[in-house]
Amino acid sequence: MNHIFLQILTGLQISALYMLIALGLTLIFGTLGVVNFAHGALFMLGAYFAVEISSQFGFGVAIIAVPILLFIIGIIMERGLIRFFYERPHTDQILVTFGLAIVLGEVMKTIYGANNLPFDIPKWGSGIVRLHEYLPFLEGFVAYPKWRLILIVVSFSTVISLFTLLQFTKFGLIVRAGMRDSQMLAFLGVNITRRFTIVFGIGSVIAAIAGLFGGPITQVEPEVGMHMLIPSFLVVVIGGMGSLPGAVLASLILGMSISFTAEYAALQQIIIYLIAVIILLVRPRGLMGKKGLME
Amino acid sequence: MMPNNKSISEAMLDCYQVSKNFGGLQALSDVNLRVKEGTVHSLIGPNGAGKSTLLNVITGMIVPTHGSVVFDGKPLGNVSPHEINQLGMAKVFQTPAIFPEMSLLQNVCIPALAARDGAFKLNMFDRGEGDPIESFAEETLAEVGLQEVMHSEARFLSRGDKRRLELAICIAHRPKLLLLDEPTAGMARHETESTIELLRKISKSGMTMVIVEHDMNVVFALSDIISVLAQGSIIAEGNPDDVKGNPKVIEAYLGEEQE
Amino acid sequence: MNKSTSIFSKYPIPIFSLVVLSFPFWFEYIGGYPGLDTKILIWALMALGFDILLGFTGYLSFGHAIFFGVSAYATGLMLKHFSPEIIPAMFIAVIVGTIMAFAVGYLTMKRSGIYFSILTLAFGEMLNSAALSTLQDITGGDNGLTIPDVKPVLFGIRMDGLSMYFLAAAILILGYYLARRIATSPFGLILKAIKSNQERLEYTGIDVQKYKLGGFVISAIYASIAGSLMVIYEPYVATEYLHWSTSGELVIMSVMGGVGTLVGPMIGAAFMLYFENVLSVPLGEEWLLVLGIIFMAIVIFLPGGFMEGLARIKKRYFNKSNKEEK
Amino acid sequence: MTKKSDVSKTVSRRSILKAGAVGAAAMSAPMFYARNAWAEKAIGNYPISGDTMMLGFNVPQTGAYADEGADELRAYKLAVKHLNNGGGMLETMTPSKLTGSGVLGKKVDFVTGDTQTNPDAARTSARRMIERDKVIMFGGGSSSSVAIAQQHLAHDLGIVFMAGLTHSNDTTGKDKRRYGFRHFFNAEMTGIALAPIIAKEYGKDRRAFHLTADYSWGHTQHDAMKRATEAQGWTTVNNIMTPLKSTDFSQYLTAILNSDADVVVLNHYGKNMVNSLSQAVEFGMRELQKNGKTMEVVVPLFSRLMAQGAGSSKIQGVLGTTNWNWSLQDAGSQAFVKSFEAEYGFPPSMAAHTCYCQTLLYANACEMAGTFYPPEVIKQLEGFEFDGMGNGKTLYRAEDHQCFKDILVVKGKSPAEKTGEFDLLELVDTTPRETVTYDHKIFGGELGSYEPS
Repeated sequence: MNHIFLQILTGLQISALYMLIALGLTLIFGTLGVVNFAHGALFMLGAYFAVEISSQFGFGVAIIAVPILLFIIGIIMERGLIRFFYERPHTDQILVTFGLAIVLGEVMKTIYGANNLPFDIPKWGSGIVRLHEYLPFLEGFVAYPKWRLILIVVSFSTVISLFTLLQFTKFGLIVRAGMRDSQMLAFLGVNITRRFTIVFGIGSVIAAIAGLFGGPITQVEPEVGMHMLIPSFLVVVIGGMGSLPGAVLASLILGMSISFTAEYAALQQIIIYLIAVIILLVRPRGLMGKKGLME
Repeated sequence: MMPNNKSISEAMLDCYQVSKNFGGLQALSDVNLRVKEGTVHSLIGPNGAGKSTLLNVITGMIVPTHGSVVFDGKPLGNVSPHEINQLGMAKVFQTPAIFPEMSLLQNVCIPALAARDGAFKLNMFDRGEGDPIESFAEETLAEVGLQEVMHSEARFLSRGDKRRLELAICIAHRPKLLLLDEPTAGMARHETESTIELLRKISKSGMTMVIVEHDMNVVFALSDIISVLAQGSIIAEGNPDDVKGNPKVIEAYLGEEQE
Repeated sequence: MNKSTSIFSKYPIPIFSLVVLSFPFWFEYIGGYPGLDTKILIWALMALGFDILLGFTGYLSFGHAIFFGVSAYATGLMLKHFSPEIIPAMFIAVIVGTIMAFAVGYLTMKRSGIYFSILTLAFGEMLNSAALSTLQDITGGDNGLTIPDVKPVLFGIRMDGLSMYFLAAAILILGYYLARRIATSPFGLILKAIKSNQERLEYTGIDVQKYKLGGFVISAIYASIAGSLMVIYEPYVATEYLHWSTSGELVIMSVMGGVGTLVGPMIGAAFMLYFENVLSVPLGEEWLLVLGIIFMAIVIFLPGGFMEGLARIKKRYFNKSNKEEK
Repeated sequence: MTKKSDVSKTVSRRSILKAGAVGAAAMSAPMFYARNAWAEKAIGNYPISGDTMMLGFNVPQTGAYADEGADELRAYKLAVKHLNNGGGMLETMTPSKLTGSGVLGKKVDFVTGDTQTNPDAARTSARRMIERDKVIMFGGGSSSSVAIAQQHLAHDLGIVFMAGLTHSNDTTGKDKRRYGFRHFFNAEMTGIALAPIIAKEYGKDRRAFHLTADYSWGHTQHDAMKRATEAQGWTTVNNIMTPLKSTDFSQYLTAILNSDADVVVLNHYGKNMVNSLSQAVEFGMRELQKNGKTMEVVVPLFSRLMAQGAGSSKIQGVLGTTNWNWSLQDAGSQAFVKSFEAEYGFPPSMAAHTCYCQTLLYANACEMAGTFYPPEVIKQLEGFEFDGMGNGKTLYRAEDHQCFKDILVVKGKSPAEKTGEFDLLELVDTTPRETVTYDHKIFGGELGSYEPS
């Protein structure tokens, strides 16, 4: 019982971080039709800012400041670079954002060095939670790091907030309509461009949240963005490009499979790729992908 | 139950009790369509009558819920597009489907190659230039009147010329049956007229055609037989004059207008 | 391609051969060195083959390293355990690479766009993991497959230095000649049509799936030969040969040079290796940053890569002179 | 370079150039070379033409180990400075024939390259140094796969390779080469040195769970630790191979929590180690009670840069081994640290130390041989015993080119104990050289010939 419970918890926690990064990636893709390989770099920037700000002013300030900073950076990125690529092939989008990811990583390396920056978890989040005290079905002593539990909560709250925003607000209505047919909306006189810029900003904010809460776990170093990008991108593709529920589902599948294969090294190393291959061969557009996108 | 052999030999295309259900929506119900060899057969009907669905069933894009399609004596079913094409059926799409980045000549060479070499041939070291297929393609382009611009890229053509090019792509196979999905949609008047001329010329060469069209001028100018579809069923069929006076047809169209 | 009447388009093969064969004799004057020239040719060969896939059919593979790497391992194992004679090693390597290409191509070519890219990436990463971990008794794991004291020979002639260079050059020139033949063949025409409008092609009576697989396998054979040459040039196999970054580098080279032009990706390969190994030295730690910026600039301003740049220069200067002539 | 030699280089390239250079050298310096019969044969970039001796420093400048690479480069530059002008360990090293005014009358110069921590890239970069820049020796690197790839190339081309940071047994074990030398210690020595001390600290009745980075170094480290701790009476509960690129180790740590192990051995290095250690601490593995004992974490290979990355709150009290630390008080270490600090303003890392020593050792071997002729230089290094470079009396074993010296067992300092940014490790014990010396035959491998074929 303990065993399975802990594996599930770990699976949840692994998927929580993938989910956060994949969510931004798929949101931006679904609305703007842009494959943003620099999304991992946004996560990395978020983590660096989080370290820097929380060491100066405390984690509380960082929670407010980092998303705002990343929102601004996201908007600059969209206005300054990405928007010129809406009409270009996806290959070009992938390549230019990949180039940007390299550049951002190298800039951070030049400033902070290639070594990790220690990211100490704030006092209120450190330590372990004695789960057996709360959950009677667990036998004996079962503990889990508090921070990881916080990450799970933060991640799922972000997912719920995003869904709420898209499902129940006028902004969300327009964005969703834009996801389906942006030309029509532009025809109807809706300023979809400005809203799309904001969507890019929101995607960046989610990356900031991932950086804030994931940074202490993945460590803060220039290559962390690239490391996180590939599994997150797999999540997006397995879930179906542009599908938010698909991304959530796919990250849960990947997280659980990573957790449950931990003791089988040969399988563990390829599990996420194996799942990707199987799912894509059975379902051509991932779990919830739409026809015609990215084909 | 299959149609008897006699009717197969007469018909180029035989749709037998074709039904298609899209998640509860009955797009086609028990459609019987028989296209005789050498005729121009038009499909008309109000919007949503199921014309495009029927066309897609014929080309194998959509698998019917019930019924069968027999083309040139061979039943179609679970056949991929290129196989249908190799059997001798070509389709002109509603929006011009061409190879935009390639020259007109190359556009037409491809179907000509498919007709000559089959669906696949590992001819990767054959000389492309000077291949007799090029002069054949040139002739085909001449038939549609695009010979002069054959070296320019297809994407620079006007919409009407793109259609002509697509027509050239389709007839380069010398197909037994040519399907046309609204061949004059979005065309200016003079373009429409020249297209009618062109199609008439092609049909005279003995090619069987199925045309889905809105423009009644085109339909009446070209058709030997017209079938009228409404709400997934064929409600009338006959030569142009028969159809013109058929009260059911008038009702079907008026019914649409009242909505 | 373009209708310009430059000398190159008149005599492509002789001029290409001339450049390739004279390369080692002037390369040193621009900071190059023996060994790098051979490596450039090997990568150029792979980039050339990659262009048959990406440039013609438009399929972006992130798993092309599979064929390079698998063939490199096959060659390495043959040289180590069978014979330093390269003919059997290359033969087996290309066979293994081709079989691999049929298997991977058959599964991945059913999907298109990003789904294809991800599938190829996934296969590549699985093989890389296998080489690093499960199969490390055969592959040598991350230490690489070391082949001590084996000197590859061709009919008894030792393959190193200039002899190796000319072996690679001969294969590259032949490869370029064949690639041009493919480009102008009916087969090449249909591959290009796949990129242009796959749906139309299907409704034109072409078995697109087979042509795609054909293009994929041809492209993979180029990569296999390149992988095999790499190990003959340096009897050592790094697991990086199978890593997705090798595929990624290939994509970057192709885009920098100009996708679909055959010559472009080869120029891209030369530029990448030259930059990475020669220009990077004075730049020190920042070389990757500079390369990233150059790469971005090319994607933004020159979507057709160096070849587009050349075409623009040509247009600016030669059109002027054409006018004067008229 | 003269115009004539440029032309010959262009036309004939390597082989003929070598022959030409031999002829030119023989004419210009007949006295010197005539003394040595072996000098007639050209190997690699020997004989050196001109009056500079070129060294190649191939270090990671990009990628995960770029900081270590940068520190290695600093040390190399310092070593070149000292070889040309005196200072540093030149004053403490014994025996030494180094003069502090170049080597064998030639000025020492260097070129640099980027290994990218990628064996293939490292070899291409090394080739540039060898073929174009004509280095007589090259060195550096921060991982074993890169070192092994380079020493095979070195052996093929006849250039001596003085490895930088590489800890895998393979480097001087199954993949040893005649032209490759390692000053750094290895996984086997770590096991022998560390096991008795952790057994003393934590008790002989311990159950260990290993997490091992799934690459050659990890495997040798795991193997060595397992053997050494089991010899002390420990039980090995399980071992999980973790992918090299892992950043999150929670799934493995969960497996440890689920087991009955009470010690975690992290056979990780670099960012793997920073991540796994931080996360193990986060999972409470230093406070949990298992089998009636407090759980402990052991990190076999410790480095100050890694400790810095993890932060002292994570490393406090954690035991491990290290090749060298700047806080050592012997004269050699002090001389090195002082000159390094004077130059750069902060103390050197162990990677810097090993690279510095390697350069001096090579230069000294040339002086002792009286020639740059590689086989003679190699013979001088083989079996060379020296002192005054930190770690006490050290032997370059002839059979496998591995240095044997005292091994430092260290413990992470707590935030309260440390006196500065770089003061992270506390010396717990020193395991004498005799104890860590093992039989070279256990790993197999062949050094190969003195003259490359």
